[in-house]
Amino acid sequence: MQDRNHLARVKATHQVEVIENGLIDIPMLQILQSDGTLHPGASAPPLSQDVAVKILHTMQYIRILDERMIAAQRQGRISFYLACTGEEAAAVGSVAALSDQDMIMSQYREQGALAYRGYSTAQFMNQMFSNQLDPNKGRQMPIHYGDKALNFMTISSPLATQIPQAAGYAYGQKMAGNDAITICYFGEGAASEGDFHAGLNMAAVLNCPVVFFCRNNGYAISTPAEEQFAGDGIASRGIGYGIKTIRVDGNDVLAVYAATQEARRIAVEQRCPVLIEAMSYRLAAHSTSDDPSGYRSRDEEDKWRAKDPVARMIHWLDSQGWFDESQNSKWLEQSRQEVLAALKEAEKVPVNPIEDIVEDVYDSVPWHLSAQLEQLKSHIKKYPEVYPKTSGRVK
Amino acid sequence: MQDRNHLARVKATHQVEVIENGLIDIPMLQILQSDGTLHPGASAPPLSQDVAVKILHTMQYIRILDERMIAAQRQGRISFYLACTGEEAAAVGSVAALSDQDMIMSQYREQGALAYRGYSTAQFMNQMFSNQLDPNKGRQMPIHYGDKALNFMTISSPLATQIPQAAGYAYGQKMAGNDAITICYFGEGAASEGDFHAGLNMAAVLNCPVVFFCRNNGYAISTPAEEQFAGDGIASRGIGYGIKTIRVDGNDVLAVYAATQEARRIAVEQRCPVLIEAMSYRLAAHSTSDDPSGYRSRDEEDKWRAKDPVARMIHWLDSQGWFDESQNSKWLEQSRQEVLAALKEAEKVPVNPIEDIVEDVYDSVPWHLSAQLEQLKSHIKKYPEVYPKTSGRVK
Amino acid sequence: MARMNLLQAVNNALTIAMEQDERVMVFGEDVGHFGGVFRATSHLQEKFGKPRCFNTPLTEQGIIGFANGLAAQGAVPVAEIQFGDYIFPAFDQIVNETAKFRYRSGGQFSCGTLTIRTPYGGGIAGGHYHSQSPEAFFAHCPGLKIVIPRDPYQAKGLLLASIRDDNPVLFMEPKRLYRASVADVPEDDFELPLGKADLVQEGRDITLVGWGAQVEILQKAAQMSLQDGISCEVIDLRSILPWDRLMVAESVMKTGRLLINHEAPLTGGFASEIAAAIQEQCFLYLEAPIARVCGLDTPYPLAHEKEYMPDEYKTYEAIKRTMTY
Amino acid sequence: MARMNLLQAVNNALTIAMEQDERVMVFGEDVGHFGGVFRATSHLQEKFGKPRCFNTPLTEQGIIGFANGLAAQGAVPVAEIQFGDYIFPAFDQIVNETAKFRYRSGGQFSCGTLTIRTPYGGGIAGGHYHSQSPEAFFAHCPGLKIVIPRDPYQAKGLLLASIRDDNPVLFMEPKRLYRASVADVPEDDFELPLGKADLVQEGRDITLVGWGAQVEILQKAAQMSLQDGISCEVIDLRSILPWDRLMVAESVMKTGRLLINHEAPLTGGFASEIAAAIQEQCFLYLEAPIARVCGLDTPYPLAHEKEYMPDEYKTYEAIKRTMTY
Ligand SMILES: Cc1ncc(C[n+]2csc(CCOP(=O)(O)OP(=O)(O)O)c2C)c(N)n1
Ligand SMILES: Cc1ncc(C[n+]2csc(CCOP(=O)(O)OP(=O)(O)O)c2C)c(N)n1
Ligand SMILES: [Mg+2]
Ligand SMILES: [Mg+2]
Repeated sequence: MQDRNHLARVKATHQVEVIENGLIDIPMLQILQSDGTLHPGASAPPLSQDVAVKILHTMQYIRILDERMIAAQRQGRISFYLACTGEEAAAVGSVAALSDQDMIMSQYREQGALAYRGYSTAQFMNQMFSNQLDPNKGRQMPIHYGDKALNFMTISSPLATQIPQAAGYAYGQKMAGNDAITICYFGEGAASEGDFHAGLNMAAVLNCPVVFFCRNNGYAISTPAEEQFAGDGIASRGIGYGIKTIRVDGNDVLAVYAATQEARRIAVEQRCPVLIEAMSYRLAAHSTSDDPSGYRSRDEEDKWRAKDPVARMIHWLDSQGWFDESQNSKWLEQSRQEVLAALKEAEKVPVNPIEDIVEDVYDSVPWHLSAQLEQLKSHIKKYPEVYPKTSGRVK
Repeated sequence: MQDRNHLARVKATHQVEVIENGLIDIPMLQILQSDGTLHPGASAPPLSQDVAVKILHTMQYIRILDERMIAAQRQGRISFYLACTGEEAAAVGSVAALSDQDMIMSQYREQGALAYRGYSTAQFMNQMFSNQLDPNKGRQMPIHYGDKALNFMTISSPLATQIPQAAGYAYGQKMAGNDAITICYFGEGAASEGDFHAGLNMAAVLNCPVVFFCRNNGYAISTPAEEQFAGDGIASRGIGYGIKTIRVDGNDVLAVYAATQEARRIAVEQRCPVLIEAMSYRLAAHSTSDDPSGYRSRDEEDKWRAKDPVARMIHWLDSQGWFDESQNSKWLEQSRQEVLAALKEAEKVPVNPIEDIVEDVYDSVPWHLSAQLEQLKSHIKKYPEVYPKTSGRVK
Repeated sequence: MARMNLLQAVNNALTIAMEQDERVMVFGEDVGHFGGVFRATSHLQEKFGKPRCFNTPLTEQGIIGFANGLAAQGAVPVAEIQFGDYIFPAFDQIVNETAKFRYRSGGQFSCGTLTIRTPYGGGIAGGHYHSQSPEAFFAHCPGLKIVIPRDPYQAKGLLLASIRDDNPVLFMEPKRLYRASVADVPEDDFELPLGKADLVQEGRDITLVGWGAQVEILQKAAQMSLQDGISCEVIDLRSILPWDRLMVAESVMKTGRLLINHEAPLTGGFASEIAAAIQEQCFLYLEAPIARVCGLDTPYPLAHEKEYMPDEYKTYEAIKRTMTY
Repeated sequence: MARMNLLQAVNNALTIAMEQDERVMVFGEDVGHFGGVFRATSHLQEKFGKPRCFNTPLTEQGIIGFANGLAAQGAVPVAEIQFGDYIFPAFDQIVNETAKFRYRSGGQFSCGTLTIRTPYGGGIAGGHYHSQSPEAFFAHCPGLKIVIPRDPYQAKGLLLASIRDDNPVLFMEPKRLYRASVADVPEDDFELPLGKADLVQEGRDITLVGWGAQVEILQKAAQMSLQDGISCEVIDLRSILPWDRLMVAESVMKTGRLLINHEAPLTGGFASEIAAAIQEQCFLYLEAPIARVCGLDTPYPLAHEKEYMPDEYKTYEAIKRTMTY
């Protein structure tokens, strides 16, 4: 057995030194200025026109989807929705820097990542209407998307549970010998959970190729960041775990792209985790169940509205000669129509037949669940008017 | 409502900066050299002869207790024991710097702190023999001490649970308006638990006057520190939480004393947590159930044996003219006799009568537990030979 | 008397508790300035100051760990877990710590002053992470009390009793009744007893036992049964741990039949404990098997929520089956 | 055939599983080089390399979270929780994640390949943090399987089946039998079925049901009863979830009497589910109330461990009470 020395790297001092601010500054990467020009000294990451336009379109699409679905919720057509307004750059810019083989494990405010991967409007709608076309079979509340074909893990409500899972998933990818990594999104609020600590520490010790992507948007529902932690954001914790860390302006899609590209490169080449903290602001209400006017000022929101990531990207595309105002307007209008049409379509699709209620609890339906289903079916047959969603199809 | 800005202190950069080693060095405080002289530039904390001798005696006493109880376990007289050999300075030096009103919440390897507070040999023995004189009523395995009169919280086996509890306890002390604080001990292994993260973060945000004292002794049972975390020990995490942090040589009792004194001062005056990481080595086996020869070398152990904190302290006392070899030998012999005598005494004391089995589940015994007790008593009466510990006293 | 919904009753009880005992502190995710996502803690921070009513970081294990320490120190914590579905990260702190604190220390230290409030239950289109009824997970843990009110009056009286009881109490609030259930509630301080069930409705033929929002379901089913000439006795258990076996047993000795209803899945739900205990105690009185009308043994579904729920129709059918056994 | 104790049988099963499927990975606290605190994973790191058998940091919620992700990826994780008493920090990952992964994703993703091994139970002077029997906490959670072997032969066959079953399995090992129970075990690969109980001993008068280390207690009590002319049928449930109701019901229809024994506290223990289900299914066959011989409703005590345990004497007395009801 080789001798170990856990003090090998520790230096000595002979006065009581209280380390109050033991970090070197963790600066925030910014590339784009609000007017679409680059910061002095900054250079844009290598982006083709196609990719750049796809990024913009995805951000714009999500904003349309968010607006439309909030309205649909107000009209009582869906039960719940959760928008990412103001934060579109974080999810879209990051996923654009990944390979399609990379697994996405998200919190819930990353619909941009899913849209970028190719999730169709119809798919979004089927999930939100819990209808029988949803591959998740309508089992979860709206916005809990999941699509194996797109390597997008089904979302789970309990916060931060996906963080140690992402470490494990990435370990599995490494063992399987492919170059894919996992990206794991979460909020600065979720980073207070014990699972965050477990996940980051395990990923560091077990050398898991995972990019932890924290969206620090200043709030966890009503709780402001200053009541969530006392340190220098989430980035400072990465250092404590011995994880390479990048802080980025989450409203600057070029910066997010560049940071994620570098993080992915490191994760793949060095087989290790990387932490990204994207600084942004949740311009939206937490969800359709929330009203932020109870805990923050209009003024504060307006300051952030001025940092709109979509407008910033438009300015840049324009400066590249890649933006056509009228074409874009047409595209926006098309997208609105598409969303509206898909919504109406999905609304009409029924939920799964009742047999589905006992499926997927186990790999096959065990005898006791078959018995429960049979009892339920004969009950529904007796009271068809009480269970209108399924009674018409009970055999 | 006042505007908030969670980016107020963030600086910008325009190149992707991956922070790999974002910490300023967290140096380790050392005051005493192995030969008992002070490090150049170091000064000893203000210690009276009485306190200095009490510290030495407590460290020596614990070593005697540990030796004796390991032997007792081998002889089958107690079921389990856990020694702190090599780490005596950490618990004793730290508790000596506290007020008796301060609450101690420990992991399990801090018997030195308890002894320093005045826990008697008889009390140690009563706990370890689970007899009816143990104020914890013999309900837990040996070494799970607890004594309200000495402000020493009863130890709990599940690791790290005491960490958020210490934050809460300290918050209560602050609200009660007294100047007492809480000290919370734990190992570097326990610091991987989610409760560690929760406890430190909450203490930082809610300004709890608690000293978190991590004993980094290189191992968690067989798991070496390098398989426990990848960062710069536990101290580096304190920085991430915005907690003032001190690293100290855990085998240097003067350094531990000085560090804790300063930590306590800060906690009381600034109403905030402080983290101390004491670097040491678990010279003992993890417990009497463990055999370290399966996972580390003799050689490695020997290197650490040379850093014995007790010998170091003796050298220093000697240099102060406060150490009398022959008196000390006499004292050691006395202590050995005392331990031996108390052991024999405690062994003879019976366990609590059977009525005790249903006490303290609730504030008073509910009807269903009374009924279960009655049934149990009549059963014991029927089979007195099967339950020899209690049957003689069943009425 | 004032008209209050269940949320207002909870808020009113918290206000009174904080007024009367300055050691009472209320905390959890978003409970501070905002008053909680359901607004159960509205205005408490305003009235009693931030040190006594505050937001915590987002960590349930931390909230309960912190609360355990605070209780052991002598304060009176009322900790909120935002949804019952999110109580599981705190399971270790509750089951291994809260519940065993007093026992392991021989009564030297305890978490007796702790109350944990959490909304639970389905019927709000919440799917399996906003609908669970986790009472049975805790009912297997000696040292805890578990209390569930069925309406605003019960909520106020039971919550005040829970906060003042010298044992840790898990207080579960039926969230689908938060605004739906409105009743006259005394404005003054009052307590209702823990560990005692409440006889909601007398009857001769069968005893129906439930708690929380399901009591209403039992009452509806009892009403339906009346038309068949079946007279149901309805008992609200109120306390799941310790539970009032005496009242249930006495009722069953009278009626000879028992039905238990809960939203949680059948297997290992608390109905099983009631059935097991009552079949033992009332063996010679039972004229039919004890019936359990519960959730299916699946995660709580979204699209099929209505089908999943142990509603009045399923209950009514089970009553008839039991009567004609 | 080889003589093996229960630990060796577990080690042997793990070795075979790792040999046959390179996706199998074994990890947990101290399971690597050291081979686990009980040495159940001895030599696995040596044989299969560190990437496939490794120590984790000390975090149960992390171990299971990591394992869930690894399983979803397609690997076959066998995660160890060092003591059953320390599984509660992972409760959320198990109950909200492992168990619901497949359901919530409509079968797109699952943790089906996961096996969680953990030693459980008392009788080793471990007090309340090294003696708990937490099976009932998990038995209320659809989506999990729970398996408990009673001897080395069962341990090997059931563990191999658990690892290969496409559902998450909580595999609980009776630690007081680890070295105490020695038996002939086939050296080859073999599996025993999950979800099926095992008829240990036929009898006419009363059915005794238990699992794990308590099966031996039932056999001793059956032996004692023989002298009174009472013929006991002994069933080892083996799988707690889903459980073999059919075999138990058939036996009770024959004997007319049922006794269930477990170490965990009475209230809300799994015996309550068995009693509730069987009184329903076998109502007209029962000649006496179903008896439960279980731990007391207290934390697991140390000094009074012997008194606490549902031993053969208590079981024997309950058999007689049931026979003479
Ligand atoms: C374990 C758990 N606790 C509480 C909640 C309720 N909840 C849902 S979102 C949320 C705030 C999350 O904030 P953050 O992580 O910052 O993400 P953001 O909403 O800002 O994107 C809370 C408390 C939950 N879903 N899971
Ligand atoms: C929650 C929990 N998990 C596992 C254990 C088993 N266990 C007891 S001590 C120990 C190692 C602790 O190491 P460390 O915290 O470094 O303290 P040290 O023993 O080195 O003083 C382990 C894994 C436990 N007691 N509690
Ligand atoms: Mg946030
Ligand atoms: Mg250690």
